[in-house]
Amino acid sequence: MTVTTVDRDALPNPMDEPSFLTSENTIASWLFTRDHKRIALLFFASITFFFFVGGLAATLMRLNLATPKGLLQPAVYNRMFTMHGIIMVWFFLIPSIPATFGNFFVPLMIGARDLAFPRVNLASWYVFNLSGLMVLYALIMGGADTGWTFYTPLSTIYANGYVLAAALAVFVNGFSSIMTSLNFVVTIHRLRAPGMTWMRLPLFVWGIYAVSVVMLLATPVLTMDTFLLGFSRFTGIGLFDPRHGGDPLLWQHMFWFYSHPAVYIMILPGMGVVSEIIPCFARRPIFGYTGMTMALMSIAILSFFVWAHHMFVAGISIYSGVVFSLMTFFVAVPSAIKVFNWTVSLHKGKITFDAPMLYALGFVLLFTLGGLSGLMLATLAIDVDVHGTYFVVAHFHYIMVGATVSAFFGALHYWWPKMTGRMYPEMWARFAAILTYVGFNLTFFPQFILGYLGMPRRSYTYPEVWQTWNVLSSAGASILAVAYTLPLVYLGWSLFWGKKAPINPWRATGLEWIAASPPPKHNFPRTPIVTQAPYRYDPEADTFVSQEGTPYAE
Amino acid sequence: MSLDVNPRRALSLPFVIAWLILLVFTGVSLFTAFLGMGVWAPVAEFGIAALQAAIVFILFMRLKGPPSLRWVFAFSGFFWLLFLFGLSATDYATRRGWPPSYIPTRPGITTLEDGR
Amino acid sequence: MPNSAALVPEVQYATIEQQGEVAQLGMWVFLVNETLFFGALIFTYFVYRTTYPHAFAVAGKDAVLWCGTLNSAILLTSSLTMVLAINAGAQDARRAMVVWILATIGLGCAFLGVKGLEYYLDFQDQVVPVVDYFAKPGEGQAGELFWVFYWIATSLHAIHLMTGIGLLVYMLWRIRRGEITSAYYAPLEVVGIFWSFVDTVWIFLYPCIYLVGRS
Amino acid sequence: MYNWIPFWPDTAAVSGHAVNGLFVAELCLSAVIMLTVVAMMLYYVFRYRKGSDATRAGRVQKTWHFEIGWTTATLGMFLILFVYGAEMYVWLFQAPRGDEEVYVVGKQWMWKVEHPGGQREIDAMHIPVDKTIRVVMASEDVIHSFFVPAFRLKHDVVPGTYETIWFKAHKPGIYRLECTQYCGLQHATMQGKVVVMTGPDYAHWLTTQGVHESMAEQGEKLFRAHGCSGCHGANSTVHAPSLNGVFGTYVHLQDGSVRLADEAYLRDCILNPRSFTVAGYPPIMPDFSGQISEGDLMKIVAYIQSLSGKQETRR
Repeated sequence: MTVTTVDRDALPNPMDEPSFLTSENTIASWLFTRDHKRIALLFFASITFFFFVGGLAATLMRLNLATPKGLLQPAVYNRMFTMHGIIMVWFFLIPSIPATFGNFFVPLMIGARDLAFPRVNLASWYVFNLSGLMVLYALIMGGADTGWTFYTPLSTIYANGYVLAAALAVFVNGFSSIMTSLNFVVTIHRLRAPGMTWMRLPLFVWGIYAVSVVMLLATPVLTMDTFLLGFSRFTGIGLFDPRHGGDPLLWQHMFWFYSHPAVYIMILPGMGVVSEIIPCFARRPIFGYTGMTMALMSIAILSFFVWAHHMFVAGISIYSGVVFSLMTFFVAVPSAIKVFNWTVSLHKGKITFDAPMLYALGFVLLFTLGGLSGLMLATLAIDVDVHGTYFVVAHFHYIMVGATVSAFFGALHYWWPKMTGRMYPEMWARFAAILTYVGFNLTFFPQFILGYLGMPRRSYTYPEVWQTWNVLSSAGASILAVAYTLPLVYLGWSLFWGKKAPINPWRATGLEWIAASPPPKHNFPRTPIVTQAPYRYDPEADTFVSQEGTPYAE
Repeated sequence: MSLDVNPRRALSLPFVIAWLILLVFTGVSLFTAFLGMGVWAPVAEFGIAALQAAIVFILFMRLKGPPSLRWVFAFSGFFWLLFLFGLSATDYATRRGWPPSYIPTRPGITTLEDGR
Repeated sequence: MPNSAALVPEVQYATIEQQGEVAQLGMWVFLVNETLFFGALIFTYFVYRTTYPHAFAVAGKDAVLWCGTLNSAILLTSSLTMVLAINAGAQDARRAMVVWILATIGLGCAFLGVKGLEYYLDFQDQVVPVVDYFAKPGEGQAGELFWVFYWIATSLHAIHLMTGIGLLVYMLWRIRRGEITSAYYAPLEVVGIFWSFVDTVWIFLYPCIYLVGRS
Repeated sequence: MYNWIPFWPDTAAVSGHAVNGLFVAELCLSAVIMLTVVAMMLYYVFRYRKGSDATRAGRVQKTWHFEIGWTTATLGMFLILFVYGAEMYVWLFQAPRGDEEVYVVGKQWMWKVEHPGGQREIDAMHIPVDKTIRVVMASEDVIHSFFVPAFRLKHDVVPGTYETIWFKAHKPGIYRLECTQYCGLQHATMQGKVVVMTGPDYAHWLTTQGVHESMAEQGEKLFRAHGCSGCHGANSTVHAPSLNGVFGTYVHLQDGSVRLADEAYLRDCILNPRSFTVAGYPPIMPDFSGQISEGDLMKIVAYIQSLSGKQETRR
């Protein structure tokens, strides 16, 4: 097959159709749009707002913990960590990659014109904003002080504060993620372009599919649980109250039945994004594509068997603890496969270090450390020692902030040219990526040590002897805050003064890089026919073949 | 796959028969409740309920035809519930301090008496 | 009979059949979520019934059995009339379809009527957990948990039933506007699937509430 | 023992050393895996960067045996640690017959500790060294968590039931006691100290607490005050099970089940007699739920325990 040396940059951007951004610019065209790309940008605006609201709460917490005396009143600190938890989990981490990049790129990557149910997709954004207003009402009126886990009987009887408003916000938010995942599952099953078989799906689409399956099967249990919590708190029935025969652990069982799969909802799309970025910037196919897809789906399935490892010391039976600990070790296996596959995907590649690649490599390292500390927590005897301390806080921040937020920023930079038609300033972006990595490690590694020393979670003060670690952590938090606001600045700048982006700036093989950037309203002039597997890069000959089958020289 | 999956759509007889079977099953379930089978009563009742649900799913919701994607979606919900019921049973069946004992049996307890 | 080619599918579908089939698939995926929603509620029932079997048996005796059984029969019949409505739609027997849909709506309202009567009898019987509850001797507080489950489950089910009735009225409106013909009756199929699912939820609630403690 | 590791926290209990050993093993295994990943990544990133002229030919095509290889290796190593951890968990969470028993009641933002001898403390627990201490814990309101970092041991205190843990301190000293389950406004200040003293110091401390009434004696007073002695007393005419020597034996209930009469069972009987009626007796005992506080409940249970002499329960 002769290699046609077609240089993508030479071809002018096929602007025969106006891009989805500029085709119609009235308020109504945005607020009542049915275009999956516009809904993605609407979601992007909402979650960025909530990211900085949650970040503000985190900054106040770290300022308070810089000194044992602290900055905030105890009541305020308790409300800050609760709202930080609720807003970051439900209003940023869960919707961040699926609702933004999933909405924008799943139809593009499978060659469809739009998602299966565009109106349901728009309704998902409105339900998300409704629950956002409810959580902001709870925050402004005073916030709840029960922790994002709402453990009973504290949350149903003893906690004052706006627990009911926060619980109902989470209840409504559940419907938004159900609608989004319903859309993805049906679209990926039924609207793929001809030739796009399951084993030719890009790994990002596999990741979004796995996330949607987990969302569909886990969210309803949380919806019922928060409904029962609100009902018990409002009417005083004894569903979780031991004085009425109820079992406080029943709330924990149903809550963690959702919340552990929920932490996989947060990490799976990140894995999908990294599986896109690493092959593209290492210019070689991903190592073990089938292994990666099976790992994604087995994480989605196994994540439902492990929830009680959050309750080892909560009073569940010893037999149950041993069973769940064993299952937790099995759920770690697919993650181990993925980490090794990513690392070996760099072997014999032609690696460049653009900002997305730096974020992706940061993801792999931080996810590995988070995963290993997770395995420590899965070991029963160690969890007895470190449950409820800062060791756990450090573990899940390594996975949620270190891995998922890095993947989110990596995806943001990787697809920014395609979404907005502008290139971002490369050196600023690399600086921000490195600053994020450094700031993150300085913030959360001391918390591992604090945790093993025995500093309990969710406490506004601590003995002086641990102040050095807390000051280090607070210093890291300020660096992290700067590193997270930097992209806001230079990406905003690039919207107006950034270089015009060519169709395929990273010379990637996905279908989304065939459409114009930014793509027209219906993505493709005619539906592409897929003939190739994804990631057909050849580092030796410096060529790559897009999924549509046209080979390109570097 | 066109919508007219089964050409016998005109026939309404099979559906009427299925409807009668469902009513009979409800009666049988009611009957078993009064038999005094003790522990086996709920097992029988929920078995019949599951059977009825299967009939409704397959016949009335057009799941007929070769097992396809719709079968997977139809029964994955129930399959996942087994994980919730089963794995939490490892705790509830073997937990030492269960059931808790703040259960007053005196009639008329309605107020939230504080144990303090 | 307008052939299906004349109908223009939404932009992201190739043919109208694909749009109909994907709509049904979407409803099936939504039912996975509904199954787990009601399944989680029945899980709390399962936990508390296995923990306090005696208390649930005593409390269960107060459930109005004849209302429950009559409601089961009504809902099963409504599933039948729903299917017959879809069959009529497929045969383009427009009048029969409208009649069967009206029958289904009637049966749904009958169910709600019997349910309302049962709620009235329960209020009489002082088994409303928070408002006015009188624990039978030997029932203990766990009996109140049974009634908490009863009120939450039946009210949630009733809300889903009302949504079903609303959808059926919307179907009637669309039939009047001629959008549902034998060429494209997918929306009616989707509402039929949802309606039969709500009936299935009641099939599982019936033994939970009415047949406990009868022996 | 591991004091050469920088910032290693103090260890003062037998279980602490076992957990230390396991944690160091996990640390080493995790360090090995982490360094492998970092080393592989740095090597590849440096050797195969864009500018380098290393050969890119001969890339591995058949990948699955690599994947199976390193996955089973990591799973195997970690499963060994799982067995080690699980076996220790079973040992940790089954409280044996204690030389000494201490009753702890978690109440919103304080720990009320009580010794069988009647000595009462708030946010402090004095215990003898080298003795197996069995702690019976109850909560009066929300879920707390009894955590002593130096003993590497914690257990949630769930309202509505008794939780028992045990430890054996081997080094005298003062160690931090914390609550690690968020329990409200002052969760952060719900702390205290565990004072481990040598035998004679502990005996001296017990005597200096100005307490003349042991818990059992206080329990006996409550036993009479609440009218229990009316039926269960020696000279009562009511047909009620006698409580002498019941502690630690197996009791046959009316619904056919058999329960070991430990603290939790006695507490259940007091609060919910109707569902724990002993076979052959009429269910006429009134329930006392909502009338007896956790502290008094423990005293009555201690009294019943004392009725059966020092006959310990066989766990």
